[in-house]
Amino acid sequence: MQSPQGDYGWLWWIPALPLLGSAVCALLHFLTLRSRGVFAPKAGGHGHGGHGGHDHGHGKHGHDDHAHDDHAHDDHEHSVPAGIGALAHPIAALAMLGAFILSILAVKDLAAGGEQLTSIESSVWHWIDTGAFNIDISIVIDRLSAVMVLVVTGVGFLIHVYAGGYMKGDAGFAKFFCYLNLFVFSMLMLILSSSLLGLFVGWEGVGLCSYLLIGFWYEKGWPAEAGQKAFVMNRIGDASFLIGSFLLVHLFGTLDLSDIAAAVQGKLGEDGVSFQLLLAGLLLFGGACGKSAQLPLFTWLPDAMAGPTPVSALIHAATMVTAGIYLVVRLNPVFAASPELMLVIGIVGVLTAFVAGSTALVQRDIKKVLAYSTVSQLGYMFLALGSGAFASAIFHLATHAFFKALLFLGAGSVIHGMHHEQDMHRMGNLRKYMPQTFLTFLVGSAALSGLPLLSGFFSKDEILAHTFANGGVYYVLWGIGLLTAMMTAFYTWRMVALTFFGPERFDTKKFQPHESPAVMTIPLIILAVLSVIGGALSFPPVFPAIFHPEFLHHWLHPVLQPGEELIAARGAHALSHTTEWALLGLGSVVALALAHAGFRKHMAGIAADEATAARSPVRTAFLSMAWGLDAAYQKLIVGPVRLVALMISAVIDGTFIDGFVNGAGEVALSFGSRMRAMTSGNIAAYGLWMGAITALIALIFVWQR
Amino acid sequence: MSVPSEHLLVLAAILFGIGVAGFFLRRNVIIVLMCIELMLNAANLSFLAASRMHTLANGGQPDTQGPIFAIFIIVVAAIEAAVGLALVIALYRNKQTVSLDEVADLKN
Amino acid sequence: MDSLTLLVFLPLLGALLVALTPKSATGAQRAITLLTMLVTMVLGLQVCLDFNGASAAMQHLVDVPWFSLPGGSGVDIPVHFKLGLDGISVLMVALTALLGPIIVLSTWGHIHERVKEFMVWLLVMQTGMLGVFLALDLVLFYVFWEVTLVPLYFMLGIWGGERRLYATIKFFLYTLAGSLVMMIGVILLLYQTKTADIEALMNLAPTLDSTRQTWIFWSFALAFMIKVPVMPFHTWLPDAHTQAPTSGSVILAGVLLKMGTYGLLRFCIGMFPGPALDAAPIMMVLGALGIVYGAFLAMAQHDIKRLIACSSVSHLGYVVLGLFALNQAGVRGSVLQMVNHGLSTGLLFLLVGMIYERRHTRMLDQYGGIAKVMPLYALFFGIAVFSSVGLPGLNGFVGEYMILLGSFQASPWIAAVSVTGVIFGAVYLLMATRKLLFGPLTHAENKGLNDINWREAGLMLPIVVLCFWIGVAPNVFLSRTDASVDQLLSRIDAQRAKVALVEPHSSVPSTAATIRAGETR
Amino acid sequence: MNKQVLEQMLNPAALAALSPLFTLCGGAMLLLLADILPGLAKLRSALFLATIAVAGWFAWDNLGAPAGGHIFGSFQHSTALSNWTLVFLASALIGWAVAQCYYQSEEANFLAEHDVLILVATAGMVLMAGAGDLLTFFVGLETLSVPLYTLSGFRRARRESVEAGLKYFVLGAFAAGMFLYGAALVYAATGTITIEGMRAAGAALSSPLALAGFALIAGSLFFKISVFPFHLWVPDVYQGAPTPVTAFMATGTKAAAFAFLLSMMGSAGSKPLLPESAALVFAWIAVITMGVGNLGALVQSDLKRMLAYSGIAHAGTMLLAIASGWHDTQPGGAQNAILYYMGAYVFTAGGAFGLIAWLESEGGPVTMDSIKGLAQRRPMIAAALALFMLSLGGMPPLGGFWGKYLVFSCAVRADMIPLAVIGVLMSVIALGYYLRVIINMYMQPSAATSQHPLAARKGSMLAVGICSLMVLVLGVMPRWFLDLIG
Repeated sequence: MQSPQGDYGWLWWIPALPLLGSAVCALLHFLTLRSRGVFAPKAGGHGHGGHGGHDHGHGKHGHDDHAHDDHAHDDHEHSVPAGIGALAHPIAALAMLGAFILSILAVKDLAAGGEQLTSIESSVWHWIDTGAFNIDISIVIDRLSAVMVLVVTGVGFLIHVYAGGYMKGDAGFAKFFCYLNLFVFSMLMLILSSSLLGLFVGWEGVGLCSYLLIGFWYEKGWPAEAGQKAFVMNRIGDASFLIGSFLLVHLFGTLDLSDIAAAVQGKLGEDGVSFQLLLAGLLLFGGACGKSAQLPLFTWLPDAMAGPTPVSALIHAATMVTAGIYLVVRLNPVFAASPELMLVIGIVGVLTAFVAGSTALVQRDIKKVLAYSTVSQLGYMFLALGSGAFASAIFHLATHAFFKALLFLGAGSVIHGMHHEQDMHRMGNLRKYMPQTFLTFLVGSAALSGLPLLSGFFSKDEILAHTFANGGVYYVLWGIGLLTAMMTAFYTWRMVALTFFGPERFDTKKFQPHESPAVMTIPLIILAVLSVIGGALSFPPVFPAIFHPEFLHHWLHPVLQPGEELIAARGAHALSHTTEWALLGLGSVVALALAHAGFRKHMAGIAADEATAARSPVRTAFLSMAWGLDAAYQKLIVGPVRLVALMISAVIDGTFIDGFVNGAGEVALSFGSRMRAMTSGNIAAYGLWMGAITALIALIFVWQR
Repeated sequence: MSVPSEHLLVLAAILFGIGVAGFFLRRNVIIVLMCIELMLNAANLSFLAASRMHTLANGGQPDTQGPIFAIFIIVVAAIEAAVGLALVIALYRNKQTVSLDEVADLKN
Repeated sequence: MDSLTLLVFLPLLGALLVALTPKSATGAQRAITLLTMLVTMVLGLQVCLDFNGASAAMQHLVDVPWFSLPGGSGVDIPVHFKLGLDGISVLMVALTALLGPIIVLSTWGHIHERVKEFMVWLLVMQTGMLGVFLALDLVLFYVFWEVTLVPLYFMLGIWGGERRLYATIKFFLYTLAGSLVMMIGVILLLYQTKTADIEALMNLAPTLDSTRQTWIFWSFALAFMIKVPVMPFHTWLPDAHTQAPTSGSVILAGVLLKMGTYGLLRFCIGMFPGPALDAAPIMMVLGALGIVYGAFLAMAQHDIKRLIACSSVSHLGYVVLGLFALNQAGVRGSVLQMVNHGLSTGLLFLLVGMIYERRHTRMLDQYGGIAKVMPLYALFFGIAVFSSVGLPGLNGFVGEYMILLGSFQASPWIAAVSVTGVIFGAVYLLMATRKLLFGPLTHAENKGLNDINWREAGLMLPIVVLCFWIGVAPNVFLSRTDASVDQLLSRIDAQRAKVALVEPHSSVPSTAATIRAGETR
Repeated sequence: MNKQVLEQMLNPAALAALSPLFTLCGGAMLLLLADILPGLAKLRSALFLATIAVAGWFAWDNLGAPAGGHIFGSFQHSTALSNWTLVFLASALIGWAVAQCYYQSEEANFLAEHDVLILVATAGMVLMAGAGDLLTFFVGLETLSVPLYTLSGFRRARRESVEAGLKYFVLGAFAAGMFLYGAALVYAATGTITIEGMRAAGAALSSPLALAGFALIAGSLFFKISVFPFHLWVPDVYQGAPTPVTAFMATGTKAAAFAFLLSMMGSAGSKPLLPESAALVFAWIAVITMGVGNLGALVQSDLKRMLAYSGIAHAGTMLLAIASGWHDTQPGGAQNAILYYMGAYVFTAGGAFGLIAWLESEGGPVTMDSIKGLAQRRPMIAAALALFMLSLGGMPPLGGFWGKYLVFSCAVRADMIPLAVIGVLMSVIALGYYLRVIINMYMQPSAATSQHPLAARKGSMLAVGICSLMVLVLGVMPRWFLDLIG
């Protein structure tokens, strides 16, 4: 299925550029380490060396081992000159820029092609020949991946720029960009591959990078554990993803995404297929739950905040975590085929949104607030998917990418300025010290909390409206969604208030928070602008035509058609304009009200929090530990698994199987020593044996004749 | 007056039995050797008896295998006795005993 | 002299040369060994490159009459010295040839006394292993099969760890018990068919009466299952691995265990399609069991070497699973996975050995934060780990995916169980990685550790390259095996058809069917 | 002396068939003569070697000669016989070579007798293997046994040597008695003592008298090949007897007894003499013997004793081939299998005992402890011993393996697969102790208990060298020997 319109082989460069960048950065990192004499033979030689070797080993790092304040990464306090490693930043950023420009070109071509040009595709790479069928990979840009690729490369580029400032002086400066670029490469593979398995390559790749980046400051221990947790929990999803893919192979005999999407409609007729499709969809959704941090697998995302903030912004807010949504939209007919599945997705989504939102209410760590907020927003997107509003999901995905990236970067700038202080209770009144950060952060919060006319407002309300439109059970979902919207507004502005208003709750004599350098603030500003105008991607249908209402929806139509047809076949539901307006109004009122409430309550300082904690400690605790899910997993899953492992290795393996094996030997030995008695050395006894047996033989002979 | 060969065979069997029993029961090497001699002679007797039996069976034409075998046995018995007694002497030199029960240092 | 004969006996020649050197001349011994291994490698890879994957026929045939055994009623069973290469053995031979020099280089670090003996055994081992994979005469195969026991026995027993004697005896007797039962099977098979030629047997064995086939099948299967090892015959492996010197472990994981899976494919499946079909469910269950069981076993380990050993049990479970899925995806995947496991686990053992040479402990809790002092080491270790975790883009994934796909086509439920191995694999390997590389550098001894030197990096590099190569372009390797595998499977399909004729209701998923499904796209 | 007898004696075929036998006897007499004639004593070794060589050459020459009876059928010539003769000669040669410089002090004065006895015993073996009737066999048996009794007690100053001799003698004599009475009964029942005669006897064969006789004969043969429970004397005697004698005894005697057992079983084609029911009895005895031998060896610390037990196990293995003779579809399968097995065993066990004899010069018996670290002290010796152990364990590509393979294929052909499986599993146990020897030599720190340095011994070195070589050749080039066997 080569694309008819000329050869787009150069599309490979979009992912390839970041890959190259990452390779170069790796080399730079190696050179940096060399220059720091990490590879020089150490005094101790074969491991018996003490501190001497150690200090020589890696220069200023000597202090790591006793700098264990969880919120301080000392590389900043005594930053080492990155040396040649400093080149990593421009290189990585340039690679991203290149990818971004290429994607723009590609999308331009695609747009120029109009409706009939569904996709442009690069040359095919025959990856695996399974005998039964070939697994080919090619880079495809259709209208869906166009949106994704722009978001990924665009936002990614900004974050790369920003990271240059944030990671300045970190010992692993070059390594960081190596990973970051590698991540972008994987992400691009994920969204650009033509085959489900190619997608899976990216899927796992981003998992790896997330693992590496979360554990970037592994010396502290807990980031490494967080990374491990993230990877393992994702793997749970991946396992189900794999089975799902097998089912698809079984059904369609191919893994080519577009082929599958096209084939669904036809297949539905055959008996048993619909159930298998449901199963496949469910399993794939399981994978999505892992990657996109949905119930019951979301607990890794908050821990993932152990990674550097740009990582949280790029991976754990803007791009990777949206992979699940992308997957569902990409295979929309598979999911749309069964209403039950859609409902499941919706329920999971909204519940996640609610749980995470409620948890965000009481967090003290600014990044944790954003993390739970992210989970909650992802929940929204799944709610959208569940209610069949694939376009809205993508819409929210895009806007969320803007403002959540913005918020994370802002928070990062705050943390940077506060010398790695993340506890909001030790902040306050920062607007005085870092105005640009403050302003941009304000914009981001407004968008997140869905204040009217900002991007978040439109995307969120579109989702709620579609949910409402489905009617039936979906009214309940809508209700919970609204509730979540309220909470969102509340915690967002609580965060703003605690961080930027009220008295300074830190020792101003010890240090003065400082505004971040331009390299960090400029991306903030750009993202702020995007989060304001992002709504333009898809104004509500009730808007006058000059605004191109539901632009995104029309843009995505070719991709979404199969799924939407299936849904429409079950009876379409449209909202009357009045309802539309009513919902919009309700949305804005609620958002404003709770934003105000949250802000007023906390602008005085932490008194309110303390009061709440005092009033209902249990609830606070319950919420702050995310409804105790993590603890429950520890108790109900991790513990038992460990126990079983011990049992198996000690009892079954050690006692039974090996017992049998060794037992055989011992039995042989004991028999041997018993038989010593037989050779008593006594001649008569020997003779007796001989005579007796001879007689016996004689008897048998005579008997048997 | 003629003893049926079968009776001779039975007698030989009894002799053999006595010899074997003696071999198991007696402890003195010399006597044990004598018991073995007894076994050999039982064999001799049955050879001769059998030869006689067969001779009669095929009408008086002599069957010499039995007697020849017997003669060989007698010769060999003599050799064995010589070697055996030599060994007994060697034993007595070493251990001042001729009891087989003492000859059990090598065991297990 | 034809290439295969040379290939097989070159190492032996080297062994003789080494044996002639004076005991003290360790330098010379190492040099000779390395040289021999290098030449062997070049030769072996050459042969494998010349191999034409498009044909299922045996290639580079060597066939010399050796002697003949009494075959009953006066018939003689001619035994030949017959070597040949086909799609099933080609990758194994390449792997063996490649690992040779790497192993020799690795001994620089940990074999310091009685070097001469070790080098001799190393070379003898190489001959034995190559022989096993190349032999095309059942008796010859059996001889090589048994020969491989002895060198490893010595390597374990002389240069092994503290409990080496227990480990080495266990390894030897355990495997020997299996192979002796196989010997009876061999005798019976030869007696029934009056030939020892494997190619001939491929056609004759299926004509025997089915119960006898079943018995012979199991007598072979037992030996191979012990070698693989398939749970519950695996307990010798962790002990052997833990006690063996690094190079021993690499040989064991890299090649020796593959002899088991190779045997299962070449003999159990290749010669006895009927019994293989009957046994497939059992074997698949055992494979799946092994995957999960091995993973749990690994989770409970504190000794990193033991942990990796247990992981081998798990990974080889995949191979067995795929083989007895008896369809293209599964078997091809398994053939590839044999190589993958050899590479990634071999690499892991090399890495563990290197750290052990520096710290003289295998206990995970003695480490932590190593990545900071040994960044390159950490890099290699990471690659090894993720290659055996089965990360796409690295070799492990391709094999695993194909195997799981195949087993899913054969039995969705077993596949569903096996997939959990993907999770558990990540659990124990990442746990080990974290404890070893990450976290604070708490132990003073670890702060002085030197990063890997050029030799170490150099000997690991080829493996790493291959890991990526197979991960990105597996077809280069798969294509060489296709023809032979398909031929094997066509026999299985024929058998399926026969079964289907006997009992029309039996709906065995045929690989042919899946092929058609594939073509419809 | 009538004419017919003369031509029976002197016809060329008979002379050719008997030539090895005559050579051995003649050689023995010359040796005795040389010993008493002053100045000729130093020719001893040369004479011995010459005798063996000539006998060997005759035997080799006879390989092709047509099978058949001579001297009224009392001596049966066959290719197998020539092979057996070669085996006996090899065993004698090894025993003799090992004995060189073995004996110290006063024993050394009687070395001439020692060599004579070996030659005579060898002659006895040939006679046993070639015996066409019970009488000839009996004469051969005694010609073998009497020298062996003497040799076992050769070191008459040493208590254990004498005890060994006496034990062997008393029980041997008892076995001989059993044989003779058995022969008598068979004769009484069938009226003949020749094997062809008995085959012809037909119904008489299954008369209780004959059956009882056969049982007694079988018993006495079991005593010589030492299978359960006729093996009990073996460990004691092997341990007590001078090691070179053990080397000779352990290999040659067994071979001779097996040879006759086989000819009673009947060569290619003809049906066995013993009743059908013997098949199962023998098979079970064989399996039990393997078990007893291997398990017994497992717990021994004295190497000689361990090898004695292992020898018992090997006898059991070979008996399995005999037991399968009734249903073996391969004519002469058992014959060939056992010949090959024995051939390999002579060199393996002979070599092993030879090494032990050599090691004894370090002082004291050779035990599992005394050989610790031998690989460091004496690499070559350790290597050779390891080789023999692996061959005894039946590891390819060594002689022992093919022997094992052939024997078990007899069992398989005779449809005794379960027994075969039990058998091979028994040989797993066997590896248990063979490996222990290797472990102690290679994988244990040196015990350094040796009082004296190891004496340099050309004879032993030669013997061990030849044995190692043969073990390898038998393993790698089985064809050469299989072709010999025919």
